[in-house]
Amino acid sequence: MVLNEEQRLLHSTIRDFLNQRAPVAALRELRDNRNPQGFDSDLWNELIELGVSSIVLNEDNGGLGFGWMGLGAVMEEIGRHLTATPMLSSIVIGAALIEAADDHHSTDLLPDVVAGTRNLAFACDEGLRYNPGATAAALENGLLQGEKTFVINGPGATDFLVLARTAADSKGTDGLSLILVPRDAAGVTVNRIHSVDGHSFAQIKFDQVAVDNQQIIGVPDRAWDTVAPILDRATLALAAEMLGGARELLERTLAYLNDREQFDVKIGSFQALQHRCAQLFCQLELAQSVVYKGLSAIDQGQQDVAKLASHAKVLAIDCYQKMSNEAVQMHGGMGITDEVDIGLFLKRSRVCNQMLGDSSFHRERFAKLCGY
Amino acid sequence: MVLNEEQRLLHSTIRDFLNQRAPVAALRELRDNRNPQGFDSDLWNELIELGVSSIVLNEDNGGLGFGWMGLGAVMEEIGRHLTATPMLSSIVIGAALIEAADDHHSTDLLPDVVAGTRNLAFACDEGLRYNPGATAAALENGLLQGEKTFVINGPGATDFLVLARTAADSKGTDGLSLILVPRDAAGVTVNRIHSVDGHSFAQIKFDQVAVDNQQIIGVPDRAWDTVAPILDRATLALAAEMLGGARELLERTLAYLNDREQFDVKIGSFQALQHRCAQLFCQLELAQSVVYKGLSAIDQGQQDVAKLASHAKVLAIDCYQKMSNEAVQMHGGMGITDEVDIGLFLKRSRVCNQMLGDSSFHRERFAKLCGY
Amino acid sequence: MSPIDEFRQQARAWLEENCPASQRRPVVKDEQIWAGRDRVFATPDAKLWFERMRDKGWTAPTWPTEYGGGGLSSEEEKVLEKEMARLNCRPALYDLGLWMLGPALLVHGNEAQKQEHLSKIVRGDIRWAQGYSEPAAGSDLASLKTRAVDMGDHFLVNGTKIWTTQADKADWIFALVRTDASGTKHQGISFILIDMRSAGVSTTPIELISGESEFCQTFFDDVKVPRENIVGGLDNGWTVAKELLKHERKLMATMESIVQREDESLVELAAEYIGMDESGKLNDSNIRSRITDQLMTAEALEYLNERLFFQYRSKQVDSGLPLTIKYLGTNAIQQKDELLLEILGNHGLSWQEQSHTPREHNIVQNWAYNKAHTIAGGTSEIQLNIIAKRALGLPA
Amino acid sequence: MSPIDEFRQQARAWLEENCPASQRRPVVKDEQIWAGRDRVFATPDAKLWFERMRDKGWTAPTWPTEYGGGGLSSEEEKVLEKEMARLNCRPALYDLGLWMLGPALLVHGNEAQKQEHLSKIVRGDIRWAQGYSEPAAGSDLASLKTRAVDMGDHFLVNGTKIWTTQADKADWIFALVRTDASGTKHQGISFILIDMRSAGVSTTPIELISGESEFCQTFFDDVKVPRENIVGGLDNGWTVAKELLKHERKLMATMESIVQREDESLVELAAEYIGMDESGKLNDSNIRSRITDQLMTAEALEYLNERLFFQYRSKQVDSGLPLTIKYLGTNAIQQKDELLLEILGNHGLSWQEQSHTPREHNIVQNWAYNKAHTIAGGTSEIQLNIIAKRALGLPA
Repeated sequence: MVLNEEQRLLHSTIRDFLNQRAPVAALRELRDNRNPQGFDSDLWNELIELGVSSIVLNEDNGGLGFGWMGLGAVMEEIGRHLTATPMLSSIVIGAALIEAADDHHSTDLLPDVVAGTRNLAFACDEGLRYNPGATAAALENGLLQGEKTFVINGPGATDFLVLARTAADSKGTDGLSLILVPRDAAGVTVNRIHSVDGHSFAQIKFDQVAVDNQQIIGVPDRAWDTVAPILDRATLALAAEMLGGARELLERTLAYLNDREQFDVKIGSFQALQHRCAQLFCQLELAQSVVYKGLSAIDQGQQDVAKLASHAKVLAIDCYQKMSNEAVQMHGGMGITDEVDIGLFLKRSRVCNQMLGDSSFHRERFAKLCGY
Repeated sequence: MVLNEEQRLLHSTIRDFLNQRAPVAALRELRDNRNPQGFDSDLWNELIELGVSSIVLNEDNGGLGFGWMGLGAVMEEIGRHLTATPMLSSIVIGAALIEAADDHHSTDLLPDVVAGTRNLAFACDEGLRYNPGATAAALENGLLQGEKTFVINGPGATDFLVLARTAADSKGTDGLSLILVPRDAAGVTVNRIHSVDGHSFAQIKFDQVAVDNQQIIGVPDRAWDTVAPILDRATLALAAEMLGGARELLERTLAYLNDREQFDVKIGSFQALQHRCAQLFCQLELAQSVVYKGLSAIDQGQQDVAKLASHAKVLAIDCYQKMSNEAVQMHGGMGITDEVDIGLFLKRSRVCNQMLGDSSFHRERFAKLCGY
Repeated sequence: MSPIDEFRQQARAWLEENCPASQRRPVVKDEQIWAGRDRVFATPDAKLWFERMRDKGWTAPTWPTEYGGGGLSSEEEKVLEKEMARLNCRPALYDLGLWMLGPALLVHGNEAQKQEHLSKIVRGDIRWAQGYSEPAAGSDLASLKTRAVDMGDHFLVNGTKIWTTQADKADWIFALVRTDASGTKHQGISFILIDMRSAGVSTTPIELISGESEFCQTFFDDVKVPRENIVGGLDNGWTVAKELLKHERKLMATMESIVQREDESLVELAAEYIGMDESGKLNDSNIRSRITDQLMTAEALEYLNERLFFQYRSKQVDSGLPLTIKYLGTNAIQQKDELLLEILGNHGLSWQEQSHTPREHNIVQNWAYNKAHTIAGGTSEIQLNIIAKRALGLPA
Repeated sequence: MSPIDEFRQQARAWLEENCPASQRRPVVKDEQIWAGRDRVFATPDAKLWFERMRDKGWTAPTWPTEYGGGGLSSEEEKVLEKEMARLNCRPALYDLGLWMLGPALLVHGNEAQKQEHLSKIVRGDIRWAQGYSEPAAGSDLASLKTRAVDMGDHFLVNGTKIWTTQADKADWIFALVRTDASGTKHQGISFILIDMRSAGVSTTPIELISGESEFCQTFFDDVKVPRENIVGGLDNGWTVAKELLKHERKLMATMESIVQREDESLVELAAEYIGMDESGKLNDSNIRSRITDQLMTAEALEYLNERLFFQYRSKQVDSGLPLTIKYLGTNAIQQKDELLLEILGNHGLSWQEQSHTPREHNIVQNWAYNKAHTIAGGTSEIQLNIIAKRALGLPA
């Protein structure tokens, strides 16, 4: 549950790189220019050169052995800098799904994905909120029909990994398959969603898209067995990103409190603010401990991290939400201006809340896993 | 929603009387002597002389016209002084039930109840928590069988008003009747419960108790129509008592903060404590406003105060619970000694939480009444 | 019939007759009727409604009739408000002059100032902005540095004010300026009225996190202001400012009613976006429970306001009670905003996007905009300080 | 096999062989093995278990063997703790000397003091009390007024200490006393060891809201204390006291493990007292949701402790992290207590009553007793002050 020497080096490398190359201003530029693919390809390629896309792959596939604790450190920095990248969708979820299929796809696709020449997006959500069990998109007679929304990295993806129902009369997460659909396949329409945080999602229509068996990744009808553990890992990675954002906010707020003067003293000397900051710090470290516990559990080969993933997501949501509200409040008038970065974190936190399941979803799942 | 001239006079009369005659020390004495009936009859008779037992009766029955806002003021003082009396059980619930029956019982019993020579307890709860719809006690073939628990004022009552099932095959709150059972009737066993707050409750067994039709109060099988609105009123009265306790705690805590010195200043000058006190004050006034709204609604003849009663109880629970925890904390070491009164309020608050329905019960009821 | 009941009847009849149907629906931002030289009306009905209310003096119901006000008692005003709420009538005029400057002028202005400014406010001819905060003087307002130097017949003003609400659209601004720097911070401040058309006044909009630019930074560069524009006496501005803060409660109540009018019903929204089970319970027990929290707070706040009204009417005001309103009210709004956003799920993440409805976009924008509520007009922290000292008597 | 794995195997084998079955169940209060001249054992098994652990030095696993300790490394100690937890072994000895005084003596005591006191602590022969707080010196400990006047070969102690844990049962007390009143508050304090049998020492129990009397007020009336009983040098007591506070984390962890051992499972209790529906959900959605809050906090705290252990082991301690433990841990306990009480419904209101079970009574009593946790040993407010300054670098 602590970073080792190599992981610390990775952490500081990524931090220095992003500080230099992609401070929060980079997100502003992306937002204001309405960058069509939703991320800066040059930046992404440079990050790939630093190795981020192979961190958690098996060594056979060129994995770097930094493990999930190492990945967590990278995600933390992405959260601190609000960096828009295909990391979560194309690597943490996409590459992992391809790798898990352990068949010709691994050999054919994985190198391209890791190199960034192919860019994957996992198309799962269909309604207002994350709920894979309610998947209605279906493959029948070789034709894929359905609509996916809130697809992370959708606008920038070259291929979609579509979760769709393939077993007739199946329910919930049974009878699903994972289907690889190229963006330019006939019948695919991608609408970009500019979200409140300056990042990009997509709404995607699959209208009678022809699919052959080669496009099914992994075991047909049994996709959930593979997908579920990977989404748990991705949820932990996302939680690490969120806490990176929260930590950045705490540090920026402390700096502001140590700088701003009112009533002839630093406002950081006011006890009420001190206690609130101290409580935020406690909350952050508590949530961080769950994230580390979850990441370590993956590294130690524990298969069942479902409960830890839900636990981490709920605490990360609470922490980032509270921290961002408090950061705005303690920055006073400046906090509500677009000029200052605080509001961008505020917005990012609410977007992260919805990704891969909101608080209600994960609280419910945690309770169920604990048996009450 | 403010007290009128007469109500203010009543309020200060009761306050002066209790300050003088029954400070919190009176409860300690009751507790330490394990007073068998659970209240001080002399004190109760003196309160009756001041008129508390007739405040909310109809004028025909000797009512004093102070209304429910007036009653609220009395309950507030009872809460401030932690006074143990049969007020809630025998008057606010008991006398009201008798009066509502509007038959020979009103003429026969009401004067005795108001004079304090008869003392009523409403026997409702059967399980771990308030849930009248689950009443199992039943009257069949003229015999009452069942067990009641947590009966407020049970040890001191001369008669019980027992909620029991009289319609065969009825469910929930349908098919219930209210039965007057003298304490000394054959088959009645009363076990006293010394509760954590120094007050007294009873567990009562009714074993084949012979009951004739004359003992049924109000319309047979339809008791709930009468009982429900009276319990709503009683719930508001209880909430007024609870906020009296919370207000007393706030005042005592402020006095302590203005007195105690540490680090060479009054601890009340610490901003973190100031903000917490200010938040408690806001919470108290918010809850108080709901209680006043409910009491005024009764005074204005609005029949349906169910939603306001549940609303008031939930906020009173939250407020008293939080206030008592904070009062202990801000009194530091002294707060956890029995020598100081704070702990008695702390315990009283938890007992009040359970009386007439806990937070979960009333939150659920509020939601149902609001249609979600 | 009692006089107040008679008034109720008359007011009701008048409103029913005079308030156009289109003005009886919750107002959207673009249709608010703001005062100003260049005021514009979204619809002919809006103009009609404004003019009828103005001519009756009911844009400022309690102000004296000699200045164009309605001359109502505060009890009558309350009745009028209730009747307007009953019909869902939109406010007939929006202006900081109406809400803040006017009441202060009535107390501290001299006759000439009242004559000059009050009726223009009632008639909505002038739109006022407020110039209080400065970049380095927020909660600590008294540390303000904008100077007005006495030049005999006029003052020369230099400095900058921040958070001046739509100063780019305002005709005049009331401001606090330093006229004497020799004493303590609270001394030597004057309350001054400045025509925004004066040479040397300029404004820059501030972009907010909601994407709007409702506020400006206003700059004063050697601005000449006539001596008679000082209100309440030279170096006595802090007294006037405090008077004005008293009316903040009223302003907040008005703002709340504005918010309420634009209000989303949590329950309806949740029923629509989350759905209910066969027993009529919302499908998400977590959100259901938080809706209970929110409704209980919001409804309790209404009762608190009502209680306060009865206290005012019976002249038995608990001095601490009014102090709680802003703190509680602004928190409640934000609590609700968070819940609304969450109920929308991924539809609560829109940013001017076709894939989402205007209603959804409105919820998101309000969520971001309303973060200002606990900061503007006295932060929550300042409110708690004040409650601790004034209502609870804790030591400074 | 690595040395640590070897140790694990040996420890496990030894514990399995030597820990009687009766000592492998959660310990109830009356069966705790407290040190002392007059120590009593609830059962012969308890005596056996204590003596075996004592003889191995494992009552103080990391203390040097020359003072009777176990001589383990901190890594081995952690392994031992885990192995004991695995078998549910009860702690073999309870004593403030073991948890607090001993570690401070190891750093600040002179050789004579170590020789005199440490092995008696390990062997459980002496029960220690702590004399820090005074009626007017709580959070502001340094304002303490109990005086020790230098009489050459001895000091004469006068004053009173409050919250001395079971001082009526203690053999010795370590106390902070003022030996010089001329400097600032933190100067002129000495750390002194006092035999409770000395003439002039008396104790009065303090009744708590839980009905227990675990604490005393201790009075010193012209008590003679030999000069050699000053630890860490005259007027240097504050340094020693600070050293001692460092071990508070360990104490808290121990106390937590005590609490955990007596622990009620929220889920089991709720299932029993509230019941579940056909789908396996608790019938009360409000309590169900709060159980989630509590479990998430409590389990996260375990992970935080574990993370801290790894940080210590890899010598990469985030300096702020240990500061959070007391604040978070004590809050979590109280949050759970409230929930347990509420789950019991009206059975959570018992007061030594036959109509309720001992388990129910225990929950109620713990609820009341544990209110002390956020006050004793540094209030939550002090903890937050410390975090703000030391971990976050906010100005004093």
